[in-house]
Amino acid sequence: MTIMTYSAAAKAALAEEMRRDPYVWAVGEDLGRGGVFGQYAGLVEEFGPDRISDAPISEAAIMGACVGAAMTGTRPVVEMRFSDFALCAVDELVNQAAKARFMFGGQSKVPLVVREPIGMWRSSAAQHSQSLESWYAHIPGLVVVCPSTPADNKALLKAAIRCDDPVVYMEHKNLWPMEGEVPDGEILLPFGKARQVQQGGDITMVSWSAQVHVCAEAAKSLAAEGIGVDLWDLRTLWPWDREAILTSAAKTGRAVIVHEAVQVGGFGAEIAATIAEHTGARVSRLGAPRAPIGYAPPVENAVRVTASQIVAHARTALNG
Amino acid sequence: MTIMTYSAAAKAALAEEMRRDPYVWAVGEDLGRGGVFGQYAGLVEEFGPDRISDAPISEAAIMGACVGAAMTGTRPVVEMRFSDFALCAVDELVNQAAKARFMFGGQSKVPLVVREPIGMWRSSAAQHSQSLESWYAHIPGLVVVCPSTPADNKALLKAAIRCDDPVVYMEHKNLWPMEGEVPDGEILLPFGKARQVQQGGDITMVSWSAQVHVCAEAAKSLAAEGIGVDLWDLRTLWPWDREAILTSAAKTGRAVIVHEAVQVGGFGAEIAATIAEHTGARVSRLGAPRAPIGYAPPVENAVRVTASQIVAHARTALNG
Amino acid sequence: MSSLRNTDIARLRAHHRLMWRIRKLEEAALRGLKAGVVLGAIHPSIGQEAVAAGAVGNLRRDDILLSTHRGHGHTLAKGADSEAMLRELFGRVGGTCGGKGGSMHIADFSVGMLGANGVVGANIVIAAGSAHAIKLRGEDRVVCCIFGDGAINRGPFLEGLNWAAVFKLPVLFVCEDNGFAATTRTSTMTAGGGPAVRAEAFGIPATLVDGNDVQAVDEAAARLIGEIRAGGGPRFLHAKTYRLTGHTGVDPAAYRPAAEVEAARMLEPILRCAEVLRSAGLSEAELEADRGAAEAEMDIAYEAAFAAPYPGPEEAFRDVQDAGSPEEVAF
Amino acid sequence: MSSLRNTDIARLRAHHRLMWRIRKLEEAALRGLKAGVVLGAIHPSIGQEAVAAGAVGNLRRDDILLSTHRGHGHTLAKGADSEAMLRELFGRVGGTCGGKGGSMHIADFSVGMLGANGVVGANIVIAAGSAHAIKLRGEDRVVCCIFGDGAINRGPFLEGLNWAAVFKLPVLFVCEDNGFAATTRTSTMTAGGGPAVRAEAFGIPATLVDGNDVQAVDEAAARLIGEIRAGGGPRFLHAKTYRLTGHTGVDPAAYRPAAEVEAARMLEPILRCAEVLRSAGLSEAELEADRGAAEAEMDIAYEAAFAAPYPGPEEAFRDVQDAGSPEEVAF
Ligand SMILES: Cc1ncc(C[n+]2csc(CCOP(=O)(O)OP(=O)(O)O)c2C)c(N)n1
Ligand SMILES: Cc1ncc(C[n+]2csc(CCOP(=O)(O)OP(=O)(O)O)c2C)c(N)n1
Ligand SMILES: [Mg+2]
Ligand SMILES: [Mg+2]
Repeated sequence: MTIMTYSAAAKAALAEEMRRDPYVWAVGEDLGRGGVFGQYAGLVEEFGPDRISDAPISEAAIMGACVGAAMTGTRPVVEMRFSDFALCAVDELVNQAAKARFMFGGQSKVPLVVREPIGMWRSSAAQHSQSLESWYAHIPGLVVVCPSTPADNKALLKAAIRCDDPVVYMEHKNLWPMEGEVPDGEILLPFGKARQVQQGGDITMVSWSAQVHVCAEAAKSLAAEGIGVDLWDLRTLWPWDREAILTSAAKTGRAVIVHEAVQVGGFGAEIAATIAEHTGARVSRLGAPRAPIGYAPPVENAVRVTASQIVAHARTALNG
Repeated sequence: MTIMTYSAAAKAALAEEMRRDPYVWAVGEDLGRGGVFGQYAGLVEEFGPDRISDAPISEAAIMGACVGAAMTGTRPVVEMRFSDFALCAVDELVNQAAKARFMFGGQSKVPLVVREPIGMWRSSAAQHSQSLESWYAHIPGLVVVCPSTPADNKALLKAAIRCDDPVVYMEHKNLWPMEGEVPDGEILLPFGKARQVQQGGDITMVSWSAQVHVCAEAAKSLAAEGIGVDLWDLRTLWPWDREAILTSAAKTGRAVIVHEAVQVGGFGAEIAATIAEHTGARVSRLGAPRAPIGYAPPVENAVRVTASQIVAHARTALNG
Repeated sequence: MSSLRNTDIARLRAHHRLMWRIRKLEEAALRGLKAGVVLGAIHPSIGQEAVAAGAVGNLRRDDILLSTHRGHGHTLAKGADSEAMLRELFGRVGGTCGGKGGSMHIADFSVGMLGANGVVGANIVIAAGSAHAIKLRGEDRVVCCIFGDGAINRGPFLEGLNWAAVFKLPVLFVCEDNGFAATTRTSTMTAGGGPAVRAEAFGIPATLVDGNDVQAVDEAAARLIGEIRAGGGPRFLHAKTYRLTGHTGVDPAAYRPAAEVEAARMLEPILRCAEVLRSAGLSEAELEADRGAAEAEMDIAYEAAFAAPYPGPEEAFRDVQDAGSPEEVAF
Repeated sequence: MSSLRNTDIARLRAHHRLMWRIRKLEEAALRGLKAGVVLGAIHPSIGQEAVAAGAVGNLRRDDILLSTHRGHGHTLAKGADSEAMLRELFGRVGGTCGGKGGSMHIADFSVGMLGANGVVGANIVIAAGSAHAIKLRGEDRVVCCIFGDGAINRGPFLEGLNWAAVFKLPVLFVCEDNGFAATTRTSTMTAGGGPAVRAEAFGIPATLVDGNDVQAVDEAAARLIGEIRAGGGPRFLHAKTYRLTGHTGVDPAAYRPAAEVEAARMLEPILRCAEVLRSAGLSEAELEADRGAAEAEMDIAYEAAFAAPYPGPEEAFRDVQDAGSPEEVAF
């Protein structure tokens, strides 16, 4: 066990995979100076500028070139800086990377990891704060990963780099400095296995990414009131751990899905609908209102799902 | 009443609005020769090439320029040809058009209609067949319209052109030749009001776009078995008619949502989740499997939701 | 012209044969379209065969090609099997993509053909990346990326060319300029000096060539590919040609005067190539043999493709992805 | 230089004042950032003020401006109120965007400033469209679009410039070239001859100017805007400058040698403008008065902005959209 930040854990994962496989490389703007959040700091010294490569401000080319590079015997890690900027490269990801293997009849795979940091980060406003993970979960061919802890960020990023599918890998910007224990040695996590954050018999709570920690805080308060929360960190949105979540929901009879993204059309809808289709459990969701994210703190905070909201929501769900 | 095709109805709507307001104009590739589906045929003769404007193959510029034009006193109608190509202009739509009004504190609206034909159209394969309406329903600031009949295509397109919001207007490619009665005179439909296609007491069925007609066919078969379907055409996905759908679901106690798009993360999830949250009705969905769309007919058909599947699904839902 | 060396004649004869094979493949495809056997849209390259033959003919088998929606000729020139191609257009088992891609996604990775593309210009950045991988792997392969004159107005043209030049990648960009983007005369929607001027502005040496003169294309491509393989970085070839058919198999192309098309027909590449061969001493019978062999090949391929079965519905779920495959969870 | 006419001197003096106001506004913003009063990221344009003063100063109030993430100077030059701008940076009521946008989305439509932008290059196509509307409406207004040297590697640069040239739109594109894109020296990631060469390749006449010489920028912009307003179509101005601070308010800019920054400091635009004014006869007191007035203005604006309240949470739901507004249905 080593104590590491979420950022350092990702860096360790990338470095280990780059040492293991000479065809793993990373490319994005400013990577040579460590990347915009420092998550690549020092790597160019070890691997050189060809494998920790700078890029022009050309998101479409960064993504598109990596599609070609992935089809030609390398395993690129694409850095998009903010997930918002990945909207400049959607054709390349959705029409090309996601579909190539299928439409070419299996002649090629596209082993690509697209790092797209998501989430609100104090006063970053409407174009630097979005969480669009549900978009990519809707796209056949893509894998979607949303790690919530340093340990997971290491094990999931390693798994993503070894995966032969295009993986949309969404780190949360607020988690970069978060510290946690990371197991030593080579650990890879399988996709589609949720983490049970805590056990509880009264209500199932499902979340991912930074919001998991807000849920854990809420679960603590609820425990003080005698309400046992079965809290799950989904870890990966596609594939997602239906078995664990449906089993838990069937057991508790109540499920609430919590996410930072806009609630309307968020991935919470998929989980809630699936639970409702397959169990008798009552479902509900807590996500952001359908509004862009504002700059001033009170405006930004108004779209944040807080621990006290989760607590109140869970109480209502149990009494309703 | 006049009998018109879905395509002609849209053309009539655009022509009427262009006659009414000199600042309404349309732009897209090949519009001067009628557009790729002929839906603009003849308009350049009446309005001239400045108002029925050709464009270079520059989806980002078509969309982005229209954002600027909409903020500068005109009302552009953007033609994207296939909704798949709109993926080349996502930043312009999602980061710019959808957010401008909010992030500039209400200083400007962005009255823009983005026509994005959707859906499978025999053997158009993975990059010309997608239905991504749920993406745009997830984005604050956008309105999403999916007309299913000639009459609606006229009345909704007129309403979209007069709306001050950016409207993603998704016509279905298979519906272009569909004929139907279109009321004479100036009819505009409000957004957020579903159409009750037929009344029935046993099961609520919700759909939109071309799939409405498949549902209607299924409802006929079900009627023959004595099963009454309360069938709703949502018409607009954002805003959507929660009141009508929740009331119907509460009444029948069973709701099935049917759409052509991929089921995982489709807008059916939002409706199913909302029904489950707010009523005691049992919910289920019928959408496409999470796979790209193939070229060969058996491969393409495998992801199509058919009337007989709907019938079987409704039967199970009622017995389950 | 009559002073052609024997090696040149043999090379030109091979071009002649290849161009006829492309022509006959597409005529077969158009026949299939009329008969309802070809599904979906097809974009014929009839009249443009010299670009495929001249440029792609200079690639090694392990070199890489990326093409457009109008990619039949390029694909055949790279070495794909004609029957497998027609099977693909007919959506059948044994198609290059198992019938799942069709004309707009035709690809044959076994001969280095990494795909046509349904999105104009999308192949340009992918090609740059394929070349990037070749450079990272330290190989001496070359990538050839063909796109139309309409594609130069999309952002990826800038981003892909700049990328290739910045990283000095082994890629030949070929602008197959047929004067039209669908129904639009490209010149009306393109500002400035055109493809080559833009390429030079992005730091890539550009060559203009008569794209209906297969010898000229061949010579230019040979030189440029040689420079690229020698480590010279990207090169650009602007080949002017003309599409003799409509944009798609069903487009009557009423947006251009018949006289213009007639004039272009006089300049089409197979005629011109035959003229040179004739003056170098080839007989009418020899020239006709090339045509006839191509026709016979495609007739046989057509029948075989037509007889092949459609893939089954289970193919809808195959080759989507490893993790969370729809073969395990489709909904 | 000492042969300046009186009108020139008055004009130059106005530039001097405006540049000091920009400088002092940004120094106030940086102070606010240190104090935790400015929220989010800010991108100072210290050292680049001559581009704002020289180019934007030539616009009429009803002309339109679009800017970038580094847009404080441009916005102030277009006529926005300094206090309203600081309120925006502090996220307060009375900010130009009601505190909802912040530095990266600063905008003041009342003076024709249609927005900074958080997405590099996105303003280029929007500007083309704004000019398109002006043309359709038959007005004689002009659009000015400012972007950085990093933005010329994004697709919208090609698409927006081609669009403006094809439709002959009234737009001045200004590339404010400070040599860097964030921590990256732009020259390392840009192939070819640079912004002006690319613009010319897209058919837009381009002018290169010393962007730290406010007179030169002014003269060039005046001429180009005149040509545009006369119906000449788009023009391009490449202004070379240098950013004296880090990329953002917290970037130490360790990626460049101190000597380079020191050398650049000797060439910064306010010093140079003062030098010319001095040699034209202005006294130190007059020059100091400009600085002092700017400082006083911004100090007062800072205090007023600091005293202003935050918007309430209800603002999160306002001005999103008419149909399906979150004020009615938020979830
Ligand atoms: C991004 C995108 N926009 C529009 C289309 C529709 N489209 C298909 S082919 C074509 C014309 C392309 O012209 P050009 O690049 O010159 O190639 P050509 O067809 O002449 O070979 C268009 C507009 C598309 N496939 N992709
Ligand atoms: C599409 C996009 N990619 C990346 C970024 C992150 N980013 C913000 S500013 C910047 C550098 C821009 O350089 P330049 O255009 O030269 O403007 P400057 O900052 O020098 O004024 C980058 C990469 C962004 N905002 N948008
Ligand atoms: Mg063309
Ligand atoms: Mg710069």
